[in-house]
Amino acid sequence: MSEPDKSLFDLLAQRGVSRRGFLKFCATTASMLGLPPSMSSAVAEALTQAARRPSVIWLSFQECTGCTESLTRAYSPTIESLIFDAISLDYHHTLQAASGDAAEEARAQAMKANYGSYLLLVDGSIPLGEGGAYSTIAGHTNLSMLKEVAEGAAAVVSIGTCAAFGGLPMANPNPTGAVSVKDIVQDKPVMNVPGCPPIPNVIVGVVAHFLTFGALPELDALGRPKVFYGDTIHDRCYRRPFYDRGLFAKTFDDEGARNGWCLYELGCKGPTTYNACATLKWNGGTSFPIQSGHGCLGCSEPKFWDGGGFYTALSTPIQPVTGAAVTAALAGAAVGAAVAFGNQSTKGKAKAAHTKVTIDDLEKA
Amino acid sequence: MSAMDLLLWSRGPGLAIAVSIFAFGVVLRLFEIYSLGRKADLAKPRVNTKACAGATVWRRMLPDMHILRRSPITYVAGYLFHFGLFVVVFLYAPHIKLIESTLGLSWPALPSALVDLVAVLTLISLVVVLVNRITDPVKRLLSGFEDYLTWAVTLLPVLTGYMAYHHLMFPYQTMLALHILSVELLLVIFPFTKLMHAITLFISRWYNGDIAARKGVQS
Amino acid sequence: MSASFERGMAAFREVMDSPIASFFSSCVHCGLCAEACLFYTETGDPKYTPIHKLDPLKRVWQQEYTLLGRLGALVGLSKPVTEKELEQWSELVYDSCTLCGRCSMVCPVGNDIAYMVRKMREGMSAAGVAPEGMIGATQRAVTLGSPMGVKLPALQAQIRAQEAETGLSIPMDVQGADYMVLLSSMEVMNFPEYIGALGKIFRQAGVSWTLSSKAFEATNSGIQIGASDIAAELVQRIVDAAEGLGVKTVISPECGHAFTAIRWEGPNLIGRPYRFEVKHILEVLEELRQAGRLRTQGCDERPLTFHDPCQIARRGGVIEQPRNLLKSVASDFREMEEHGAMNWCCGGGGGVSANDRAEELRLVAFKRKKGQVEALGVDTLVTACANCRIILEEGLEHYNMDVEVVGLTELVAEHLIEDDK
Amino acid sequence: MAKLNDIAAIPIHPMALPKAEHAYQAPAILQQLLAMLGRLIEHDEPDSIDLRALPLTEADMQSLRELLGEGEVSGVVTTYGPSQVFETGYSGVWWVTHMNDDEEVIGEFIEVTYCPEILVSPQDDVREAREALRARLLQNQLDY
Repeated sequence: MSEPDKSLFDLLAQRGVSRRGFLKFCATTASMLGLPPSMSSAVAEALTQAARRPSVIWLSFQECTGCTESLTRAYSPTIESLIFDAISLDYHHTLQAASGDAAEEARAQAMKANYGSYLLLVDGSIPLGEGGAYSTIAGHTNLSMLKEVAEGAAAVVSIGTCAAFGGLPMANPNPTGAVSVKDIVQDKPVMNVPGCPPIPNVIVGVVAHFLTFGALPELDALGRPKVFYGDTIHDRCYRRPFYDRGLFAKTFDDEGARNGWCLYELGCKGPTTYNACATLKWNGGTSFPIQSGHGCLGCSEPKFWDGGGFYTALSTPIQPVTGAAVTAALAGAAVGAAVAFGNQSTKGKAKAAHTKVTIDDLEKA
Repeated sequence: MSAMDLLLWSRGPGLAIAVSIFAFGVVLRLFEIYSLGRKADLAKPRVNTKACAGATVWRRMLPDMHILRRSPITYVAGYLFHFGLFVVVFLYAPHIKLIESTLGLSWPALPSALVDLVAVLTLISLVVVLVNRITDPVKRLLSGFEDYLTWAVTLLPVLTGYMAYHHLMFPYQTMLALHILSVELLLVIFPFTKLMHAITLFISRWYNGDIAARKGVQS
Repeated sequence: MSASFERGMAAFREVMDSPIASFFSSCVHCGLCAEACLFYTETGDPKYTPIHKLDPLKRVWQQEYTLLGRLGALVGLSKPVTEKELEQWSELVYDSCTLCGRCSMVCPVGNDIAYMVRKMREGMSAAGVAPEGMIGATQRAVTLGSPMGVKLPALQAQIRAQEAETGLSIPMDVQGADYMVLLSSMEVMNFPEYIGALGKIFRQAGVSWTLSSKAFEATNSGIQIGASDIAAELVQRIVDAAEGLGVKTVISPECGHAFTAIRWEGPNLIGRPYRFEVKHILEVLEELRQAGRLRTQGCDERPLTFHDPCQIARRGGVIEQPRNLLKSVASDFREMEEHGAMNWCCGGGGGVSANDRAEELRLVAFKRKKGQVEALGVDTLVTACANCRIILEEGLEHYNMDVEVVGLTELVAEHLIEDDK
Repeated sequence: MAKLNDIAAIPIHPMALPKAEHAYQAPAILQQLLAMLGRLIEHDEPDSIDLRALPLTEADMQSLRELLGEGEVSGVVTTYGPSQVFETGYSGVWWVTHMNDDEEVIGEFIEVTYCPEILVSPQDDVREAREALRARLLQNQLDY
């Protein structure tokens, strides 16, 4: 089990990592954390000083396991995976070998042993409808489990858009009454790592940051780590120059699409989506949606599922306005007719009151 | 309410409400204007006035050269910001996309950097227009709350659009939402303020051209 | 009944029409109309901005004919028009506006401001805030037949003098004549040679014409003061006379607003089209010249220019005719920089000349015309409006300028080829 | 659904290879390297650029590699996956690519320095080496 007296550096050394290897580890970790290369020595220092091997509990609620799938696709099995060697993943019902009562027992033990210091990772949203009956684990509703585990956590990390913002389950009409982790946990630091799923390196990165610096990284207004969610996809997109030049693909198979022009008109949500896809990329840095010719869906933003069609441009209305406008115009005509009637009557009265003006009427009495 | 909520509201219900008030107001105002009626002119006209009245609608786009010399700031800044608004509103790719999605009409866009430059010119000329309004004795006498309100409501969409494009002050989502909301504000007050001139000037010029043309004068 | 604030407000309500509503809706307060108005350009006082002169009318429109204005009035947000304001606005609507219509030509949104001032005067006169001088002129026009108090015997005396001078007989009340000639009192009293000139020209052209003893006065104070009922009464006199004599055409004299009154407003005032045509004397002369029936010889070699009377040129469409006529009898005709439809007013139109209290302001406004004349370096100013002629002469005298003012018809008559008598 | 059989007939247009004119960032990076070399010479301050933090196109990377070229030194450091290090055609400008055991790139830097740190033998390692060598000799003495 855990060896809390050993620093991460010691652990690495134990596994035969050389000093050059450690240097490499620090440089790539700094890069992954979005820190400038000059910060790699700070990372090195923090890691040699740090002596912790925190317990991590991972709860999965209304989710599709995509986030866990993503995590397991983090570069395997080398450097970053060492970070997970450095933590104690005490409960993750998808990944752990134990099941049933044994699994729940492991969770209870980990909570007891590390009360107040463990890290809670959550994926999936929490259903509140029908008393939470839509999703239960070992007879507990997601709500009660989250409340119970969050109480003893040092910090909570919402992994994926469902946990962070409600995601797909919360999308209109939200049949299960789903809410996000932050809606439930309000007395603990909660960090959101949204995305559907989040970039694996980002999941690893934020945990690495917690390990390295002993604290959550700086967060934006939506509780997301700024290092990964500080820029929009659009800002960092290699197709941005085409946007600036006004060159847009009009369909997915036209000349513009083949030339790699901007996908704005095909519904790319890059301008309003904060994430690191354009730089970190996916599948070991191979590509990301825009590079493969598809616009950004905006999956790391709240309500991305309800934000209008994926293939309609960002500047277009998300609900039709023509019908409302026509109705309003008809109402305008009706009220206008009433006003016209009033005007006619005002004018008519003035006309009726008109008595012929003679030269004696030019002066006041 | 998060920035995304605000953005979604502005792109959804907000826009529908604003466009509805705009449509309601414009139709109402046209009823108000036309319902007052106009007596048929019994004096024998010199010429058929229709073509002349139409010509006046276009001719008034151009300044009278003597007046231009007397009041260059009004004309230069006025033309600049109207022209700028036209370019920014109708030749920027995302805006064309909006028009296409609602009306089905589309045309080529200008490069964003060029539109950006025009936006700056528009903002500068709007500031000049305001300073001119405050310092020029005639304009100051004519101006009331409505004039400053409409100035601000005209400036805001350009300013917020520029700020959103350059990621100034607020995150892009917030700024974009504010940009759309500012346009919605413009739509809402449009029919009930002098902004309505964008529509009624065609009616006014027609009447003016018609009245003059009956007498044989191209106005 | 007498004039009252209530009658004035009722008149404002009554004159409101679609063009006015559209004009007020379109105004963006750009102030460019000020630059077109000689009362502003010569004084620099912003209160003379044309659209500002309409402020009370605009508020009546807003408060009574728009939904928003009505709602505003309900909750007490709007400032109602007061009697005191109308008294204040009297100077702006009467003294500092000649209805010249220059502002209507430059307004970028196309507002016909002069049209609105004319309408606003209906309410102003009904409210009893019209200037004393104009009220007096109107009363004389109705009771005596002429704003200057010129009666038939005075005309007859002038006719006899002209007959003696020209050796021609001036026809009066000739049944079935082609043309019935109207005059303005100013011509009768100040420029009777106009009558003689007409006699000579028509004799050469072989035109059958007549004057009417029942209606010789063409000027219409009702138009200027803004009392359509009175204006209609004055027009009706002419219509009755012309239709009584069975003439084909009525000729408006060299007087601007008389032409507007009889040609453009007349049918609308009496509520039906005429059974005769109305032409300005310059239109008739140009027609005769083009038909070869008006033959002239020799040229006036003095450098001269032409002052377009606003109501004849800009508001009347008679622009080319005076130029063609002038070129046929003058060799050194110079155009002012802004002329024709964009001429500058003399400052005395629209009843301002009958408005004693406006005299000082009118002479300040005259500086515009003074500058135009000086820029050309001419010593003769030709015009075609008796009112303009008097105002020009007064102005030139006031500024000690040695420039002669000549009526175009007389100038043409001077150069007629003398046929065998 | 009958159309499903025609799936082979759907034309596939491979995306054109990135063109040199799509290398938008390369010139800016070269400018940055020039400034960094200046600081190295005048203030002895090494610096580096994290290439993965920049939104570079394939064309950018390609043209950067072509523009910088390859110099006299190249080598591989093998520790937790290989790291390739080579000096570019411009002395003091090094290209460092870190890979994991699966040879996926996990970090890519251009370092402006006299010698990249990963090539330099760590002092502690040298000290340990001396001890190891000394122990080895001692062992040998015992053996003999």
